[in-house]
This record gives sequence, C-alpha cells and structure tokens, in this order.
Amino acid sequence: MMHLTALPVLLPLIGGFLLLFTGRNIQLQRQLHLALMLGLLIVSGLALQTALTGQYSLYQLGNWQPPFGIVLVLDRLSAMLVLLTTLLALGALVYAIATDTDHQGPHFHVLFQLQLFGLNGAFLTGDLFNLFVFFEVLLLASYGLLLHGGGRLRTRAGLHYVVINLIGSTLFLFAVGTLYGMLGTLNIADMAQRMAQLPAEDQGVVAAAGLLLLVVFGIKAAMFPLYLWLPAAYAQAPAAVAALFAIMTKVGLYAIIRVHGTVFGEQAGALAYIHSQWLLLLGMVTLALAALGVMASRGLREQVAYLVLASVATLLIAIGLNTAEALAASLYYLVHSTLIAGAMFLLADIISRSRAAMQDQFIPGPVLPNIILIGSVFMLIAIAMTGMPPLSGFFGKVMILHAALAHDWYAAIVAVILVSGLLMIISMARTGSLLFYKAHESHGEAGPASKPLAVAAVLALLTAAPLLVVFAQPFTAFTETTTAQLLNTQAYIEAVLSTAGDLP
Amino acid sequence: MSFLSVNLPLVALLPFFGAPLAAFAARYHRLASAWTAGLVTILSLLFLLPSARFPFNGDTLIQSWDWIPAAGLEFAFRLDGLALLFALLILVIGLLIVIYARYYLSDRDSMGRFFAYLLMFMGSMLGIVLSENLIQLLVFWELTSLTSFLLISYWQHRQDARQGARMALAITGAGGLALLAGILLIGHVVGSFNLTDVLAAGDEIRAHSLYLPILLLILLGVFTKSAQFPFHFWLPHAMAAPTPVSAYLHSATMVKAGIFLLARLFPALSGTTEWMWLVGGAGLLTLILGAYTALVKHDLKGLLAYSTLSHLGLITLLFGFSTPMATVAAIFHIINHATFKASLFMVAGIIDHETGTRDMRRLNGLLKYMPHTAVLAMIAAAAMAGVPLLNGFLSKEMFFEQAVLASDTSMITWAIPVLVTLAAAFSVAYSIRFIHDVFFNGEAKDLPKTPHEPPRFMKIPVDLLVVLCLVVGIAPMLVAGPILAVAVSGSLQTATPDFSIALWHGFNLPLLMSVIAMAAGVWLYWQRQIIYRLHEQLNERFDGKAVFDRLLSQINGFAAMITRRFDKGSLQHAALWIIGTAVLAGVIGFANQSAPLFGERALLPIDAISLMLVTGLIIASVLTAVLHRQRLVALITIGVVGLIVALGFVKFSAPDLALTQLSIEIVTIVLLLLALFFLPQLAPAESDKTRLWRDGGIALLAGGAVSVLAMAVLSRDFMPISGFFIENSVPGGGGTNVVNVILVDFRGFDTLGEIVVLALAGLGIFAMMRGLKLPAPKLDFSGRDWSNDPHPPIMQTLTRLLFPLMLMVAVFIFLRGHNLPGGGFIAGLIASVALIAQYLANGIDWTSDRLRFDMHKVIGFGLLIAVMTGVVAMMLGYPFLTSAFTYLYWPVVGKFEVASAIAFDIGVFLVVVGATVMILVQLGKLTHEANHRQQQEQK
Amino acid sequence: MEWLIALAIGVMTACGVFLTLRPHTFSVVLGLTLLAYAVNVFLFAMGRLTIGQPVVIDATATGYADPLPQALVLTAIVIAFGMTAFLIVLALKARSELGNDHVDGLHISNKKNGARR
Amino acid sequence: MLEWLLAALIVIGAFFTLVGSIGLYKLPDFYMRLHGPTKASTLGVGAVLVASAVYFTFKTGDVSLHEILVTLFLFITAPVSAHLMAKAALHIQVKQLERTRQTHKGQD
Amino acid sequence: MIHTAIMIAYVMVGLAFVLSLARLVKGPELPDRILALDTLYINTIALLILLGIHLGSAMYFEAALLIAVMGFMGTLALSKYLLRGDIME
Amino acid sequence: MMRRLLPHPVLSVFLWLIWLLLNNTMAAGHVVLGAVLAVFIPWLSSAFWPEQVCIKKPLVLLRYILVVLWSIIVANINVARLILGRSDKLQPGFISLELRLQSPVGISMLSNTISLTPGTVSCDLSDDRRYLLIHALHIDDVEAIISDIQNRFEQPLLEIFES
Ligand code: NA
Ligand code: NA
Repeated sequence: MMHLTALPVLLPLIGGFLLLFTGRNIQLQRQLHLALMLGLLIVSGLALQTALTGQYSLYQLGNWQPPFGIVLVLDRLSAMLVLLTTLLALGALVYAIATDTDHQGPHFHVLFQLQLFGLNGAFLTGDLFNLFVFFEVLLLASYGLLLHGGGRLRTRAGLHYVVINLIGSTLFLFAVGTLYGMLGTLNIADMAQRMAQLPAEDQGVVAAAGLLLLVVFGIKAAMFPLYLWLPAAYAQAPAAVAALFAIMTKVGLYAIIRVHGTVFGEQAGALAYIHSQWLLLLGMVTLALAALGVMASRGLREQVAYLVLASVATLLIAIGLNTAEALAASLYYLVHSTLIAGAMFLLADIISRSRAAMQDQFIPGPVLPNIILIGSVFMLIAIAMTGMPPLSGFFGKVMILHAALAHDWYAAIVAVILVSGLLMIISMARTGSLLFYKAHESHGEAGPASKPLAVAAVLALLTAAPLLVVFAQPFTAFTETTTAQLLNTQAYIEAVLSTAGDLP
Repeated sequence: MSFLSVNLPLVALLPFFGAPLAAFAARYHRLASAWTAGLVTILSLLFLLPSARFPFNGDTLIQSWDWIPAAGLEFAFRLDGLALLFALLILVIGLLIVIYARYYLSDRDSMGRFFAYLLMFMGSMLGIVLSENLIQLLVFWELTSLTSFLLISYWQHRQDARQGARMALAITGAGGLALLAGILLIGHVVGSFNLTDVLAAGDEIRAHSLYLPILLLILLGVFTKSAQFPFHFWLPHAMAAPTPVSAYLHSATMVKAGIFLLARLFPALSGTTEWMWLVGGAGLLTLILGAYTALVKHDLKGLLAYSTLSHLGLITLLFGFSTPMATVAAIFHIINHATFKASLFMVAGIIDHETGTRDMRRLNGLLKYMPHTAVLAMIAAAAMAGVPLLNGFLSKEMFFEQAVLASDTSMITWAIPVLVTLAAAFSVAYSIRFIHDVFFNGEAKDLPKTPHEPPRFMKIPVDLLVVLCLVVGIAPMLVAGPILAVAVSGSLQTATPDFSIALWHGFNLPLLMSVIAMAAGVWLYWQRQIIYRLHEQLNERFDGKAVFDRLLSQINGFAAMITRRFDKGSLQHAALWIIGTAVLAGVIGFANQSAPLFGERALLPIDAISLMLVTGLIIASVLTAVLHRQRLVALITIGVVGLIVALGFVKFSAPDLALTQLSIEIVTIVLLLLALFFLPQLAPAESDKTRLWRDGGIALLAGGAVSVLAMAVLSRDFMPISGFFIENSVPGGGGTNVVNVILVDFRGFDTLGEIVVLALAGLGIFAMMRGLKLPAPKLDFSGRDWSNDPHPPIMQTLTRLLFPLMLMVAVFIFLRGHNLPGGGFIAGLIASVALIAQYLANGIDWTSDRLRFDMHKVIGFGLLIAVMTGVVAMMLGYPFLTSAFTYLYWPVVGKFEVASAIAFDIGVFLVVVGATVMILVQLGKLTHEANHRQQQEQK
Repeated sequence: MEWLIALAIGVMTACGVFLTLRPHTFSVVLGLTLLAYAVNVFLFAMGRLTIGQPVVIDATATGYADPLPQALVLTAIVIAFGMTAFLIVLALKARSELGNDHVDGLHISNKKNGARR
Repeated sequence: MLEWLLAALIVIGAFFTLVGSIGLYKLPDFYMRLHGPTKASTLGVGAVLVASAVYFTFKTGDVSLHEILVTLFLFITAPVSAHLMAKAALHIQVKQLERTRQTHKGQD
Repeated sequence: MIHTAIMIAYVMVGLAFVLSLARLVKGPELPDRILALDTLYINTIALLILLGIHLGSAMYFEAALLIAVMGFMGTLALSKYLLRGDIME
Repeated sequence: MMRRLLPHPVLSVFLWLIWLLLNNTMAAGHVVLGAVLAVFIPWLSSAFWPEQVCIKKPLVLLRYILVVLWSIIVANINVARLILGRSDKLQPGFISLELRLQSPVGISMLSNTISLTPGTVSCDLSDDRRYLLIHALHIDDVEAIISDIQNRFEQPLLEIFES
C-alpha cells in the first residue's frame, strides 16, 4: 500500500480536526479518539511490518522527488518509534480518560492527536526543515497539553518550558540556515551526500552548525547543561501528558541519530561523527546529575522526572559510544525506558491522588487503598527504572556497558553508569519505604481508590519490562538489524535519492 | 527433550512461580501459604536430585539457551559439586525454615507475603548457585538483594526494620554493581561470560593488566554480600528481620552467596599475592572483629549476627590462603556453620517468641522453663565454639592447621596463628555466654511473657540440624565426605586433593591452639564485665552504621546542594546555560577544524539606503534593549525594528516576506498591547548589576558569534537546489511566484505543518484563557483615569468604511499569490487585520454580533480544505498533496488558471484568519470581562 | 553589504539575548521577538543577498534570487507569531496565577523556601 | 520633458517627505510635531506616487493607476491616526507650548 | 536625469528617516514616539515607491499598499492604549 | 431583494473601481471578477455598515474633492515654509469649532479633511458631537481659519450628506 508511509502522520492530523468538530461532547470525543488510536495502532503495526523487510519506503509528498520535495522515509527505526509512540499514547490516553483528565479543559483530545501528528512527522520526515516544522507542531501541542488543567506550579513550569523551547527553535533555525547556506539543500540524505564533497575550507562552518544543531537536539533530549526545563515540566504536567512526554526526549535522541548519524556519518570525512564524543561526555555528566537529582527530589513526580533524565542520559552515552553494538543496545533501552517512564508517571499520579492532601510530597502519608497492589507495581517499576534485575532496565544497561568496554573511556563510563544506578536504587528504596511502609492511618485520610482502568493502563505499559526480557532474543535481533540499517548511511542516501532526476 | 536437559532452570524458577501461589493461597487459609512454600521447596528439591549424579560422576551438567547474544548473555545453568552442595543447603535449610516459620509467625503477620518473599529469595539463591552465565548469576545476585530487602523490612511498621533493610540493600546493591563491573571486565578479558570459559581462563585473567581492577570489583561484591570488613556493619542491623529470615539469610544463604562466589571464581582469580592479601586480610579482620563484638552484644541475635560475621571471616581467610586444602576446610566450614548457626538462630527465635525479649541481661535461668530447647542450644553452641565431637570442632581444627601452614610462607604471617587463636578464644567466650547468660545465671528479670517450651514442630527443624552437627562431628568422612569432595572439586575445577577428616589427629599445634582457645575463652567470659566497660567507651567511635549514615547523609546533602545549585527553577539561569552552550558549541565546532573563517565570494557593495536601514535597525534594537523597562516604549521601538526588517526584505528581493512581515508586525503590536494592559507598565529596576553585565557580556558574545557565522556563510559560494524550483515553478506548479509555489506545492507539507502550528496556538490559547481572571487596572500608568470615550466616533466611522476595502485588498493579494507576491498567508493576515480593526474601533460586542463565525470552525474548515486537497490526490492515486492545475477558457472572462494549490491556499487563508482572530479576540475578551467585573463591583 | 547585514543580525541577536535573559515576562517576549527577527533575517540571508533579482518568473529577468530561504522564512515568521502569541498569553496566565510577572513567579518560590526551612 | 516632469515630481515628493520629518524633529511641542507627518503623507508620498504612475505607464505602455490606491488609503487612514494620537496626547495631558492659544468658537 | 533625481530623493527620504528615528530616540513622551513610528511608516512608503521607480519593478507596490492600508493599525492601537488601556473592549 | 443583494450600491461601484485599480487592468476577466466581488464583499460586510450612506449631490462631492486637493497643495507649501522657518515665530493654538454637520460620516469627512490639509489637525470631538477641537500650527487670524473650514469644507459636506 503506497500511502502506508504517510498514514501515521496523516491519520492523527485528520483525527485532530475531526475531534475539533465534535464540540463539547466528551463521550463522543473519547470514543472517536479511541477508534482513531486503534486505527493508528493498526497502521503503525503495518508500517513496522513493511519496514521489517529491510527496505526504505519513500513517500514523496506532492509527488516531488527528493531532494526538492519533502520526502517521508520509513525504515526500521522510524517504524519502531512510530509504533512505540502509539503504544505509549494509547496507555496515556486510556489513563486520561479513566481519570477524567481530558475533561479538565478544552481541546485535550485535539491537542493529543496533533501531538501525535507532530511526533510521527518528526520520526518520518527526511527533510531537515520539515523536521523543524514538526518540532514546532509537537512543541506547541505539548505546551497546550502541559498546561491542560492549569494550576500555579504547572503554569510556571509551562512558562519555562515554552521559553526554553522558543530559544531552542531559534537555535534550530540558525543551524538549519547555516547548513543550507553551506550545503545548499535541506534533504538529510542530500546533505549527507554533499558532505562527502565538502571542501576542506568549508568544514569549520559546517562543523559549527553541526554542533549547534546538537545543542538544539540536546535541549529536546535533555542533555547537560540543557535539561533544566525537564524536571519541572515533567513533574508538573498532568500525569497522562507526562507519560506521553516520555517520548518527547526520545525525539531529540532520534533526531541526533537520524540527522547527525546520517549527515555526519562515515562519508563526512573529517567531520564524521563530530558529535559522538560530546554526546558521550555530556551524557555522563547528565547521568551523574540526574542521579543526584533523583536523590535530592522532594516529591515523587520530581523524582520520576529525574529518573527519566537518567534514562535519557544513559541513552546519550550509548549513542555517543557510536558502535553498532552500543546503538543496538540504545534502541533496546529506548523502548524500555519510554514505556516504563510512561507507566511510572501514571503510577506517581495514582499514588499522589490516593495520598490526598500529602500528594506526591515525601512526607509520611495515609495508608493507600490497594496498598499491596500499588506498592508491588511501584516496586516493579522502580526496579525496571533503576536498572535492577530481572527487568528490562538491567539488560539494557548491561548491553550498553558491554558495548562501552570497547571504548577508551570505559572505566569512567562504567563507573558513572553503575554509581548513578546505585544512587537511584538507594533513593527509590527510600521512596518506596516512605510511601508504603511508613504509611499510617494517623497521617490523614486517604483519597479514593483509583479506577481499575487507570491501574490497567499502568500495568499495560509495565508489561513491557518483562516482555522485553523474555523476548530479548528476537528483540535484540531486531535492534541489531535496525542498527545495521542505520549505520549504512550510503544505503539510506541511495534509497532516498534514488528517484532524483526523474520528473514526476 | 528429556527432563534432565531442562530441570536446572526449573529448580531455580519454581520458587518464583510458587511465590504468587503462596501469596494467593493465603487468601483462603493462613497456613495454605506455608504448605505451598513447603511443597514448592520439596518440588524444587525433587527436580534437582535426579541430576545429582552428574557431579558425583565427575561431570558438570550444563543447560543453556540463547538469550541476548549481543551482551554475551545466555540463559545457562550449571550443576557441579559446588552448585549441588549449595543448592542442597538452600533447599534443605529452606524447608526447615518454612516449617519453623509457620509456627513462628504470629496472627498479625501476613503469611502470604512472608512465604512469597521467602520463595522468591530461595529462587534467587538457587539461581546464583546454579548459574553458568555470569551475567545471569548477577541477575539472581541482585534479586537476593531485592528479596532480602523485602524480607528484612517484613515488619515494615518498625523503623529499625525499614532502615536495616535499606542499609542492606544499599550496601549489597553497591556491591552487586561493583560485581557487575567486575564480571563485565572478566567477559571483556575472556570473551565469554560463561563459567566454563571463565574458569578455564584463570591464567589469562591473572596475567591481564585488568586483573587487579577485576579482583577489586569482584571482591567488593563478595565482601559486601558476605559482610566482610569493612562492609560488615549492615548485617547486625538486618537482624531486625523476623528470626526465620535471619536464620535463613544470615546463616546459610545470603551471606554465603559472597562466599559461594569466592569458591566459584577461585580457579579464575585466586593464587596471586593480591588475592591473598585482600581476601586473607579482610577475612582475618572480620574474623577477629566479629568474634570480639559478638561477645559484647547483649542482644541474642546481635551475638549471633557478629558470630556469623566472624565465621564468614574465617571462611574468607581460608579462601585467602589459596591452597586446595584450605578450600577443603573452607567448604567444610560452610556446611558446618550453616547447620549450627541456623539452629542457633532458631533457638534465639524460640526464646524471643516465648519470652518476648532477646536481651541477655534479662534472660536468665531458662533451663527450667524450656529444657529441650536448652539442650539443643547447648549442643549447637558447642559446635560453634569448636568443642570436640561436633562438626565445628573439625573444621576449626582444619582451619588452625591451614593458619599454621600459611604462617610459614612469609615474614609477618606469624601473627596469623596468634590472631586466629585469639578469635577462637572470643568465639568460645561468646558461645559460653549464649548458654550461660540465657539458660543459667539465676532468675529471669521481668520478662514480658512467662516462658515455656515452644510447639513441637517449631523444635523439629532445630532437632534435625543439631543431630546433623553431631553426626558430622562424629563421623565426618561418612556423612559429609562425599558431598564435600564433589563440592571442592566443583570449586577448584580440578580433582579434589586427598583429605581425611577425623576426630583425632594426634597432638599437634592445631590441637594446642584449640586448647589455648578454650581456656582463654573461659577466662574471657569470666572477665567479661571488664570487656563490656572497655567496649562501652569505644563503642561510639567504631560504629559502622553511624559512618554509613553519615556518608549517606553527606551524599544526600551533596546531591541536594548540586541539584539545587544547578536546577534552580530559574528561567534566566536555564536560558543562560543554553545560550552559553550554543555559543560555545559553535566556537568549538569551528575551532576543531583548521579551516579559514571567511571565504572568498565577491561581496556586494554597501549602498546608502542599506546603511541607513541598518543604522536605524541597530538604533531601534539597542533602544528596545535599553528602554525595555518602559514597556510601551519598547513596544514602539520593536515595531520599528519589524518595519525596517520588512523594508530590508523588500530591498533584497523578497516581497512576499516583506508583506508577511508587515502584516505580522501589526498583529503582533496589537497582541502585545492587549497583553500589556494586564502587566505592570514599568519593570522594576534590577538590583543585581553584575548580572546585568554578565547578561550583556553573553549577549554581545552571542551577537558576535552570529555575525561571524553569518559572514562565514555569506562570504562563501554554494550550490543550492533552488534552480529546480525556478525551472519547475511554471511548468510543474503552474505559478510564476516561485516562493508561493514552494509554499503551496513543492513544500506544501511544511505549510500544512505551519498552519497546524497556528491552529494549535489558537486552540492552546483558547484553552489557557478558560477561567483566566485578571484585574483590569483602574488607572493608567501615570495614575490618571482612563478616557471615558471607548470608541471615538471618527475612528469608528472611518474604520468601518475601510473594512470592505481591506477585504478587497485581501482578495486581491490572495488571488495573485500564485503568480505574484501574495498568497493565502498574507491575505489571511490582511483579512485578520481588517477584522481586528473592527474589534478595535467598534468593540467586541458590536463586532461579535455582526460576525457570526465560530473561529474554531473556521480553523477546522481551513485544515479540512488544506488536507482534503492532499487527500483528493491520494484518492486519484498520487501521493498526498500532489497538485494539479489547468487553464480554462470562459467567454468574456477569457483564459484563467485553476489549480488545486489554490484550494490549499484557501485552507491556509482560513486557518490564518481563524487562528489570528481567535487569539486576539480571546485576549480582548479578557479585558472586556475584567472591566465588566470591575463595573459590577463598583455598583 | 554582507558585513552590514551580518552586523544587523548580530545586533538584533545580542539585544534579543539580553532581553531574553531579563527577569520579567514581557521583556522575555520582546527578546524572543527580536531573536525571531534576527534568525529570520539570518535564514533569509543564507540564500545570499541579491538586489533587483526577482523570485517571480519573468522572461526579462537576468537572474533570480534564491526562493527557497524565502519560503522557509515565511514559514518561520508565521510559526514565530504563533509561538509569541502563545507565550504572551501564557505570561498573562502566569501573572494571574502567580500574582506577578516575574518569570519564576517570585512569590511562589519565596513561600516555598520559607516553608521548607 | 517627461523626464523633467518625473524628476521634478520625485524631488518634490522627497522634499515634502523630508519637510515632514524635519517638522517632526524640530518643532517644539507634540501638537506642532503632529503636523509634520501629515505633510509627508499627503503631498510627499502623493507626488512620488504620481511619479511612479507616470513612470510605469510610460515604461510598460499600459496605464498604471494603482498608485492612486495607496494615496486613497493613506487619505483615509492617516487622518485617523493623527486624530487618535492627538486625542491620546490631550488625554494624557502632554505638555503644550506655553504660548499656545485657546479659542472657543460658538459657545456663546 | 531621473537617476539623479532619485539619488537626491534617496538622500532626502533617508534624511527624513533618520530624523524620524531621532524623534523616536528623543521622545520625550509616548505620543512623540508613536508619532515617530507613524512617520516612519509614511517614510517607508515613499522609500518603497522610490525603490520601485529606481529598479523599474512593480514588486514594491504591494508593500506600499499594505502599509497604507494597515500601517495605521499600530498607531491606532497604541493611541487607544493610551486613552483606554483596553484597546479591544 | 435588490436591497439585500446590493445593500450599498455606491460602495459596490467604488469597490469595483478599486478592484480594477488594484489589478491595474481593464481586462475582461477582471471586469467580471471585480463586479462579482463588488457585489459579494458589501453583502458579506453589510452588517458592518449600519447606516445607509447616501450621496445626495455627487457633483458637489467631485468639486469638493478637487477643492480639498488644491487646498492640500497650497497648504503644504505654506506649512513647509513655516516648518523650515524659525519655529519660535510660530503661534500654535487650539480652536474649538462648533459643528453644523450632524451625520457621523459627514463629521468624519470634515475631520479627515481638516487633518489632511496641512497646518490643522482635528484633535477631538466633544461627546455630544457638537464641537470639534482643532490644533493649528500657526494662527495669524483665528476667524480666517474658522471661516475657511466652514465655507470651504463644512458647507459642501452639508450639501452632500445632509441636504
Ligand atoms: Na479588550
Ligand atoms: Na491638517
């Protein structure tokens, strides 16, 4: 099916304005939205199935051949991320419906769908400026979602988030502009091709643009020292939105893998992989700071935000290692951390609601309804998140560590990853102990029990952790072939530019 | 696939499957979970036993499956002698513990939870000892940390239980991570994580430059788990656990996991000086320290805990000797210690259970209340003290012998036998204390309960273990010889050295040492009050827990300090970092390449107009920055910047841009004015002058960097793809305005995204506005009343007059867009401005009454139309957004073009109008409501 | 001429950065607006400067300006407008909920710190 | 001849534009300065526009009259601007030159 | 001839531009600055038409037209702001 | 029917002319399109034109426009002299003028004309719409200015809109 590549982008767009026409009928919106998500799930699955053949599926928008027109490129990586986004979004949406979050302000469903439009667009586009546009789409949607429902702290976090991202967008344009000014093109594959012929005297400027672009993606990916937007934004967002945001940092990482990995790939000569060592270095700093942040958090949601930061930092390190093994490991860890982080944000909200007045603050609270169930789920998620065995976080980390041994800085990398892991374990043990063991009737009234559907959403996302362990073999086989495809820049260039020259 | 090729994983995993069953069973009956746990343990044992013949035949059974080849991880199990011994210990003692615990737990304790945890722990331990793959071993290793956390904190309402559990988790967790690092390095060196390969590569590992790091990391794991000095302090605090847990974890299993690993990796790591010093040193220190502390503890379980430490030190020291015979002694003592210490813990549990206290200063003369228990305790304690006829004596003798042997090898090792004897003396002393202070020594002092014998079945496990102590002590080779032999061979991975364990070895140095230790032990116990006093004085200084707590709180403080210092919650701080990093990134990127900054492209000459425009631009920009505190002024000056930018676009051949910029400029001013109404008119002066200078500095730096960057590009030639657009604009896109054709056709997808952004802004603002309340300022910034003429009539009349004219212009700009500067965007903005002018001049009510469009719908339809043009193409079998155009001829009208891109542009137009008007009018309504509220209040 | 434009971009950037780093929302909005101008001009200039060369196909034209950056800037302008609008309304919301127009909502942080110590 | 006419129109237009700005710059109070731009927007821009119309008419051979529209729109909008600015200035009591005369006609 | 006239006109309009800017800088009061902005719009129209004649391109006309139609909106809004604070009520 | 289709015929003619001017053409296509728009746009915006504007004497209007244009040229020259001369010689002043005009359009036209002719700016309209406040750059003779406005501008406007 020729349009399959475009459907993951078009479906949420059409869904978005269909939802706009439903007015204020919340039930209709929910049903329509769930139907749309189901459709998207099918489309994403089919897209992944197509990608599994190992071919690149191109979609020439407007029937203009690349590099002139905008092209969507579906390969294993983009297909995987689209499906991942859909799964995460489904969990977040169900939770939002279960907790009536969608009812707390206008346009939740529209913004949600358009957020997916932006995300899937960013994952599929093969054009750097179009990537900018999709970044803006997903950002503006995320602004709306983040502020959904209102509240003082949320507003403040939103303000910071918006301003920082506006600075980021400005930097993005500077970088894209420079790259266009030097390379004369916007198509990523074409840029990569032109990098091969870049005269030596032009390398300095292109390198500057490349690192500037790294800063831009670094903001999204929450790389030190650019992550300051993250803790408050994630901690203050409505839970369902925070869960969906688990994919937001991954967009930054994806962009680095896609854009830098291609443009500054092997063919770039002296500029090949100029970004890698910075990713590695800054990833390590980020991880250390994130672990300290987990430790220093004053509330559960803040802590989860820092845990997300830590997982992103781990990914930065893995990507910075820049070997096939490390990249494959990073993809495994990416899927794991996205779904688990989503689950954890939802769970934090469940806990926070149940603790009533205490919310998610680290002070002893009342005995929660269903304390055994919630406590067990918390423990499992904490284990997965901090990278303890036997859940997926551990195996992802081990693969990354294994890959790190080939690097010159292996001692530092291993030390940072393990020590920060320890700090997080200690912190999470303290948190669990406080929330569940210290809970007592004397600490006030508990809130109402959470709806089964809400808990089900958490559990559904959480199943990723054991599944990724049990099916580690086929899944790592997939990440390996994905990485192989990813590292074959030449094939990507040839595939994207294969039609260049024929007029439509 | 036969049973014997899959049973090992089942042995380890069965308890995990059993755990939820046990928890679930408790729902039906309290005891059902105990039965489940017992049956699962027996089942596991039954699964294991058929394979026991392999080790006894000298074979190693390996069962493995691929898992994550990338990380060298296989799902692989191994059964050799060592594994068998430990698996048996875990299962057999585990079974006894299950029986014991069923009676120990009170009605208030949740049985389901306990047995579920216990089974998970058992599975983890089995996993450790049965693993063939080191990573997998580590998985189970960490699982023991987690499950023991759950077990230790079982009585979660008790603070000491929570803290003890967390400390145990922190220490053993840390060790586990070190172990992971060590294992990874081993894998790096050997090229495999499978024990078969690793154990065969001992020489390779020892010769490798990474040997020392590997050793240190592995030992960190071992020492933390086995509570060796200096990580010993967590163990006593873990005694807050229910006694069955202590009996299981801290005698036979968890603390033995470290010892197991020493035995396991013995062929790979032992034999070097580093090994001897590190392993031996830690063992010796722990041995002495533990023995001493055990004597001075008044808590029954405390005594046992430190005694355990001491015995683990003993075993460690034996491994440190690095000889085959020492290994024999070590493994033998592992068996012995497991039996007598488990029984002693159970006894302690019985006493605690029946009397309500464990304080030996209160417990006295229990003999007459529980004689049976007393006898059991005495035998087990004698074994601990190393009294002949009991198993403890035998392994202690072997240990003395090894200590003596070791002392020959180098200079200061003479100290080893001496210290070892001293430790043994303390061991005798605390063993006596355990018996004398509890069962004799006069009458008990105000016990919470009246003691009596425990239920029969609570004693049966102890009976069995005590019998084992005796049997082994009397006929060691018969009872323990075979399993010891295979275990040693499994550990050494070579043939077992010839050994013979007998009660009587003749008069030799070890026997003399035993005698001295006995005598000295009695004397020490007799003089115990002196030691207690001494200890009291030293107590404060050597508290491992205090050190740990201090360290943890320091780390916490450090974490908080760093986090709050970097994540200040300050936007300025965050922005400064980002901008600084961006500048730095550019500079570094450039500096790392040895390329010239500027190229050699011929530059355009400067003309007067441009010079003037740029001068104006700079003045206005700087003025905005300087006068920003006077907000209205800054708004005016920024308007000038926008105007000049637009002029610049015209000057440099970009009329479309100029038109867009001009329109946006005006809308922006209105927008900012609407908002400014609610903000203070003057920003307060900033008190922090250094910050101003710093920001000024970074601003100049950023500006300079951007200038240089721009110049670096502008001074070079490039080969853009734009020629394609110019060539294909008319034939392919049907329009002569290339910019517009790019927007609606070549890159229509960008434009689609862009109108979505605009729509989102509108919707987002609409959502944000709901419930937003702001007080309207009653007076203007200089304190005057506002004018009372809301809609000056002259403005009203003329603006209304202008409305159709502006719409006409909008249509004009729209229609020509495809061929000449203009298009949907600009037309949309003009139409918006026309509407906004009406709102401005006539007021919201008046205008809204006459404008009956819901802007939501306008946006929706705009998007719909834009998307539909793309979807129609899809239906015709072309990619999304493929355009089509044709020329029609109508009479009178003549030839004209019809293009699908125009439809797309209509969509753009509608979204722009809808979003812009919605945004501004929403804002306007805010003031409207605010004023309205105020008027109501005045009434 | 290129120098002149580069200078103009630099000055706008510098002023924009300075304003973005101010502590009150309105200044930040102004700063980001200036930055948007700067980057738009920058992006536009990346097609190189041309005077008197159209972007409309015309038989008499001797050459054409690079139309692509122009299209990009047009997109960027509109997006920047949407963003600015959103931000300014958010600033109002912050003013309403936090009670002041400081970017960090000063009262909140004061209260919080006070409670914590 | 045409050239001369064009040149004259251009210079006249520019001159009045300049005069407007000189007035804006030099006159002593706001209300007097307000008269400056109205000059520029009428005769200044008007003359230049006529020049443009003439120029393009003769250059392309087709009558170019759309310049009239600019003037038309300016004639509608510029006075509104001036009116509102003056009204605003009066409202916030911008200082007047002391010798400003006040005449009230028709009250009596 | 025309060329010379245009050059002279450039200088004069340029000077006008600069004088308007000077008023913008000097103020002293808000209406003065609004007036300066308004004048700059008018100057810009003149400049655009001049450019059109100079470069023989009709491309500059739309910009001038747009300023003529919409340029007053800024002035209107700013003045209304001074009068009422609330510009859309 | 006709009222609803063509609510403001004058406006429609006016818009049609503007369309042709905008496109700088008399091509048949634009003549038709312009006519369509000239009907459509007033229809679309009719709500914004609450009062019927009727021009009673079109010829007077034409003459009025010429007069205004001529006044503008003359006044421009005068004012240029004033501005370039010494500003301390200038005698500025406010004049409050009682209006005879009553229709809003008429008043607006007058105010516009006053502002367009250099040397005078209409500053304010009293709330009761009876007085127009005018600022004059230089006053030699108040009565001359007033009678000038009344005779040259207000009188024809009265004829056009209110006769
Ligand atoms: Na308003
Ligand atoms: Na006048």
